[in-house]
Amino acid sequence: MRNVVDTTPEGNMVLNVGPQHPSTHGVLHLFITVNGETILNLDPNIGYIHRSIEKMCESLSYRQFIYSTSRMDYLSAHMNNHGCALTVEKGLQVEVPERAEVIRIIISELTRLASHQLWWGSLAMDLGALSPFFYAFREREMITDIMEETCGARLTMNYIVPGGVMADIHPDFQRKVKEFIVQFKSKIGEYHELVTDNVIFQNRTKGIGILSKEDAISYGCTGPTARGSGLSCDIRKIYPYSAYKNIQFKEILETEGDSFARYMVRMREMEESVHIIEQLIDNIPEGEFQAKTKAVLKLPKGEFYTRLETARGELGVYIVSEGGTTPYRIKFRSPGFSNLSALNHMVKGHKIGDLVSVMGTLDLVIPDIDR
Amino acid sequence: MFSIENILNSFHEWLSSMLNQNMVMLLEMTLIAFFAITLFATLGLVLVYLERKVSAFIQIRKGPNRVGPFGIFQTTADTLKLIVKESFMPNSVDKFLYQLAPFIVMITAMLLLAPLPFARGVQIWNINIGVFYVTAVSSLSVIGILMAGWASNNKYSLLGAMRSGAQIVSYELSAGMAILSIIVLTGSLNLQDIIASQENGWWIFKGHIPAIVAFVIYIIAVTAETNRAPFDLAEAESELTGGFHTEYAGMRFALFFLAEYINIFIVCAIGATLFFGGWMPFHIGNWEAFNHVMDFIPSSIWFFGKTFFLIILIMWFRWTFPRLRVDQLLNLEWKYLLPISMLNLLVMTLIAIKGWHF
Amino acid sequence: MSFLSNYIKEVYGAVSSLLIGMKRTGYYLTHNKEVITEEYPEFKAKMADRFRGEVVMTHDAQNEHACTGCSACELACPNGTIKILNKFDITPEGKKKKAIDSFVYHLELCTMCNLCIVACPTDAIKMSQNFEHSVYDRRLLTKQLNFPGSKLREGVE
Amino acid sequence: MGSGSLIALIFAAVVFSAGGLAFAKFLNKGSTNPQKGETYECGIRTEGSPWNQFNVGYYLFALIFLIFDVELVFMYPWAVVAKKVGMMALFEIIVFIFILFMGFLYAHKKGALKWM
Amino acid sequence: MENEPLLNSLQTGFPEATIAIGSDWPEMSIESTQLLEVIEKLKGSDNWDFNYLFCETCVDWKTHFTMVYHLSSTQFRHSMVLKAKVDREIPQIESVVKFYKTAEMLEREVYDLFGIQFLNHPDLRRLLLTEDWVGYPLRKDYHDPINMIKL
Amino acid sequence: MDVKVSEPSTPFPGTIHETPGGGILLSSLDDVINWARSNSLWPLVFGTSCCAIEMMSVASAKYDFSRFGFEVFRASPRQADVIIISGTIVNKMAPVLKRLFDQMPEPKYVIAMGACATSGGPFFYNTYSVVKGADHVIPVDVYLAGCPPRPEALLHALITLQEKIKSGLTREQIRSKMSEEYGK
Repeated sequence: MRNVVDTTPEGNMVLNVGPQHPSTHGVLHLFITVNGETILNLDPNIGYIHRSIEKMCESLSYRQFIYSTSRMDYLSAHMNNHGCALTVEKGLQVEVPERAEVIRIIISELTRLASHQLWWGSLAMDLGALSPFFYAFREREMITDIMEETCGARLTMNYIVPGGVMADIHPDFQRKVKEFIVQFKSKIGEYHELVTDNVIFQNRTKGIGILSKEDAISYGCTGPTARGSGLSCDIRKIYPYSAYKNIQFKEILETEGDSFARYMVRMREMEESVHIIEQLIDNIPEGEFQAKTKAVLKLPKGEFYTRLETARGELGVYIVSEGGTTPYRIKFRSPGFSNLSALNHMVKGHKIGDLVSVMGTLDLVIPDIDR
Repeated sequence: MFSIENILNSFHEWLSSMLNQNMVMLLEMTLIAFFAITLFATLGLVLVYLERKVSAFIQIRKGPNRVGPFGIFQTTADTLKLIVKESFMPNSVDKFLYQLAPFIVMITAMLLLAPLPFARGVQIWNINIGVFYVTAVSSLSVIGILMAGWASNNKYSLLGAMRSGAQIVSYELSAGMAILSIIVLTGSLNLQDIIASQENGWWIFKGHIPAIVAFVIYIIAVTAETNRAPFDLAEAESELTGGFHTEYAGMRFALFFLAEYINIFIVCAIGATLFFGGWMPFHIGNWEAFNHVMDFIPSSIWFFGKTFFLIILIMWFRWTFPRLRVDQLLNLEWKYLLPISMLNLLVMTLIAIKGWHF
Repeated sequence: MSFLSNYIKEVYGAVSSLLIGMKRTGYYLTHNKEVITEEYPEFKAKMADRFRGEVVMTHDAQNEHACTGCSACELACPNGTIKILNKFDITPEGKKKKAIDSFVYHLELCTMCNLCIVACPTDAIKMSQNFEHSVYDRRLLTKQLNFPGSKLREGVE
Repeated sequence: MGSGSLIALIFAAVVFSAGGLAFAKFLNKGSTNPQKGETYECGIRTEGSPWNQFNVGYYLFALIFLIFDVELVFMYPWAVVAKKVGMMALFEIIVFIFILFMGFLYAHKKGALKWM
Repeated sequence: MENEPLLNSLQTGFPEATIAIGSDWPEMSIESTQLLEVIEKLKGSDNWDFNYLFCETCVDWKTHFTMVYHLSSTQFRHSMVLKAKVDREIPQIESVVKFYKTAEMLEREVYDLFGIQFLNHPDLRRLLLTEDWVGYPLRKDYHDPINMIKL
Repeated sequence: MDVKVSEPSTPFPGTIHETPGGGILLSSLDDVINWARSNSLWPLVFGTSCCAIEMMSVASAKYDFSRFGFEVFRASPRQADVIIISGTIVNKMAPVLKRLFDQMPEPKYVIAMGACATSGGPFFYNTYSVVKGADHVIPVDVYLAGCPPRPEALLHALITLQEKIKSGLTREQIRSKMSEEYGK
């Protein structure tokens, strides 16, 4: 069952980390072979939350399957829905109203912020600093409030329908988002004071879990993980979709490839997201929020693939249609899956404590990996 | 003036006048045991509650406030629950050592109470090598932890115990050096003498910068010795799930938990005694009037006040800093704390001999 | 000597970074006004209008609802949360008329995706803001949404 | 109280712990099942025993500690009299610590303080 | 490279393969036996430099399987789809692990869910399902009356 | 027009312990023990999917379940009292969950949080790997619907569990009592 490691037996032992372990953030199971504290080999064992979403979607209609994908990467539920909607719209060749596009992007960026804040809090918690978690959730709660008001739910928003969004934004939306931005900007310095500049944190992350650019490409890493290694792979920038074409923003790149670089990418990405929201929040175009679509959607025969950037990296939605009301085959290329495959490479030779920091900066969401 | 010392003395004389010496001895021993148990239980409850409240305020939340007014019975409920929870022992453990370990840890913590001067003249055993006794006995607790980790037959426990072993013994050194620098100043190992020498000011103020450096090193070292964050590698929840007490449940776990908090109290009490004058009120040189006003505050309040100040300081560390990695932890000791404390000791000796301190 | 100055610089940097962090948490420790806790059982925050807690069927004062039993919601639901059991009423004119017997709603399956509400042609069902669904027995989560004895409102087709 | 108090304290600790454990035993009914007695390892059956040879890294620190701790014990009597002896004490301890420090540097150079 | 020039250059590079523009990118269909040489050429060539395998999956067409490789280049930012037909009776195809390390996990997943044997894969085991799982669930003919409740 | 919303038909679970019924004598010691147990529920760190995030939200400052003394998350089941099953349980995970539950010392409680843990939720139909409700694996004390439930809803579930512990009734007693009410 386990990847057998060729090691001398003396002093080596096999340690199960997970499925129930505080730092795996879910039900990831890692077989690690350790000698003392040094990790000799790591073998991820996933599937503890494999919910057969791909099989299930084959029997759901194009309107319905979008909602089950929120449960995949629940921290970027909105982006998952967005990806599915984009694919369906591509097949149907529906023009999405501009207003819906902008709303989608604002919500996406808010989701990204919420996801990164949760990541920041839980990374600090994994490394032993418990208070940042609470400060992160203070700001995150503001976002979930906004979500709740406009989308109707806090986490799995189900706000997107093929052709637009389910409802228009709440009248309070813009005011609340601006309030959030003010609050966030006043607190981001605190984040750096507490964690980024902390000497212990820097020692725990600098030079740990180095992933070179070549390896990042070969392992198919995406998102902040790959951008920390200097691989430019922000889908928003290089293959712009939705309204990202018209928005000014920077792609965040760091070149060190260690845990600290990945950390910094995410921290700076948060500020960039705020920048995007600031551009859009006062310029939401008037108009419809939803395009007219038929009651029963039928995609033409063919194959449709959408790439988009979630909080974790590149999500691919691959739909094979046979012309019916349900997809023939659907495949989600999840960002966490490929990032996880690089984990063994990254932690080999490090300590058990480093495993936590590397896993924390990979920002794995296990249901996203298992689907 | 109200003084516990007088009450205790008159009580002792009253007993001696009524009973023979052996009986007095026996009775007093029972009373001490009773006192120690009460102190233990109370301190455990208060410290855990304090920790939860401190963490709550740092983390912008309210903390326990449902069970009793302001939640003060929260820890009572926890303790009761732990007592009535199944004290379960896994099959695969080394049964003897597994059961012995919590006792060792408890006995160590209890023994450390002996030389603590709780107030003017209140001390269980006025041992003339008090400081030495504390450093010697406190290193015994590592045996309990190693025993627990080994006996549990669990890899996480073993790793936790090994880490804690390497950590506690290492930090013993710099803690010892920091203590030595005060001993150089006082020239006595007796805790009462050390307190008496701070009659006209506490060492942390009188001893210039070396005393402050020694204090900082002492606080860092004892934080590590008591396995507190940021040095809680022996437990390290996010790495080792529970560390050395992973396999302990119910009452046995509660004993470890309790001993940990008592140890914090003891090291803070020693720290307060060495650097802040123990029960000695805040005196400034020869400002007679001021010193006299300060004397009106009972000495036990001074002692507990200072101790709790240090405890809150240590809790403040815990809720602020990330955890160190095991090799960084040892680096910190061997590359930074130990050389610095050696140098500090030399400077302190120079100050002491030249009489530059106040 | 550069080793020594580096060493001192390192120690100084480390200590100052730690002190900055402690200053921040110390601020929170001493400033009670930063506490943001809402005490739930006493303080119940007002739910947003769009918040989706559970599906309910609106009934008016005459115990009438607007559900025609068209099964649009049942079809729209991704995971079979809604089951509509129809019966045939005999109208006073002697005609058979379709009406709902029971509108069974499996709250334990429901994901609050709002698709049924969107699909409903007569706005018979809506999302309520109630979220306190804890029970001791799973069976209690299966609900019948139409009230006993309720009828279809006049004029709803 | 003299050293007899130590006996009282040990007694107190034992009574406290044993009493608590006995009370716990008396009060609750345990349950047994085949998996309960097994080692906990994140919910997966453990492989192999931890009771085998262990990395020497940990012990190395214990050894170095031993050396230093013995030296530290020598310093206690010195510290008590340092003030009385005067500058000679300082000179002696500088020599002492210098030798100690050389030993420390040697250990450091040899990599004994490097975590493996 | 844009899709059109990429299509043309691919056509000149692989005259025997069927290449067409799909919904997004050029799609090239090959036989499973050709896979390794085609990928070697695609990855090694300075013109194309398809060094980034961002999706690898399989589609069950009931009569045969199709392995679908989505390739792109981090240098030129162009993408393409490579499809290899796999026989249903003897589902075997060469592994591409030696070109793309990410394929190791992706191929394990495909093996797990479709039952395709990857030749020369370093470590072909079940990934998502338990070792004793019977059948390959994403195949169209998969039946599991116990676990699957049909709506 | 006065539109009336159908009230949730669930009685508040706190009402069911009016009469312990059937010869259960609550001595004062039992009362004290139940009080202690109900006020000191230490959850196991166990989160499988989306609901785990809401569980983290409950721990966060805004909802703060430390007010009830629940904040002591234990990573080891040996020290935990309650498992909050926050997320889907799949066939591969089920033995692990069972094992964790088995390894907890008595008394132990289980809260099934969210649709997946209660019944399989969105993954009830057409999936080959999902356990249709965690109570197929281990006994569940409190079920909580929602996908995912709000943090307040989890607090409500925990309060509900407290009520249950305070009443001193076992899972079976409650169930039989429920069945009586349900049958009416």
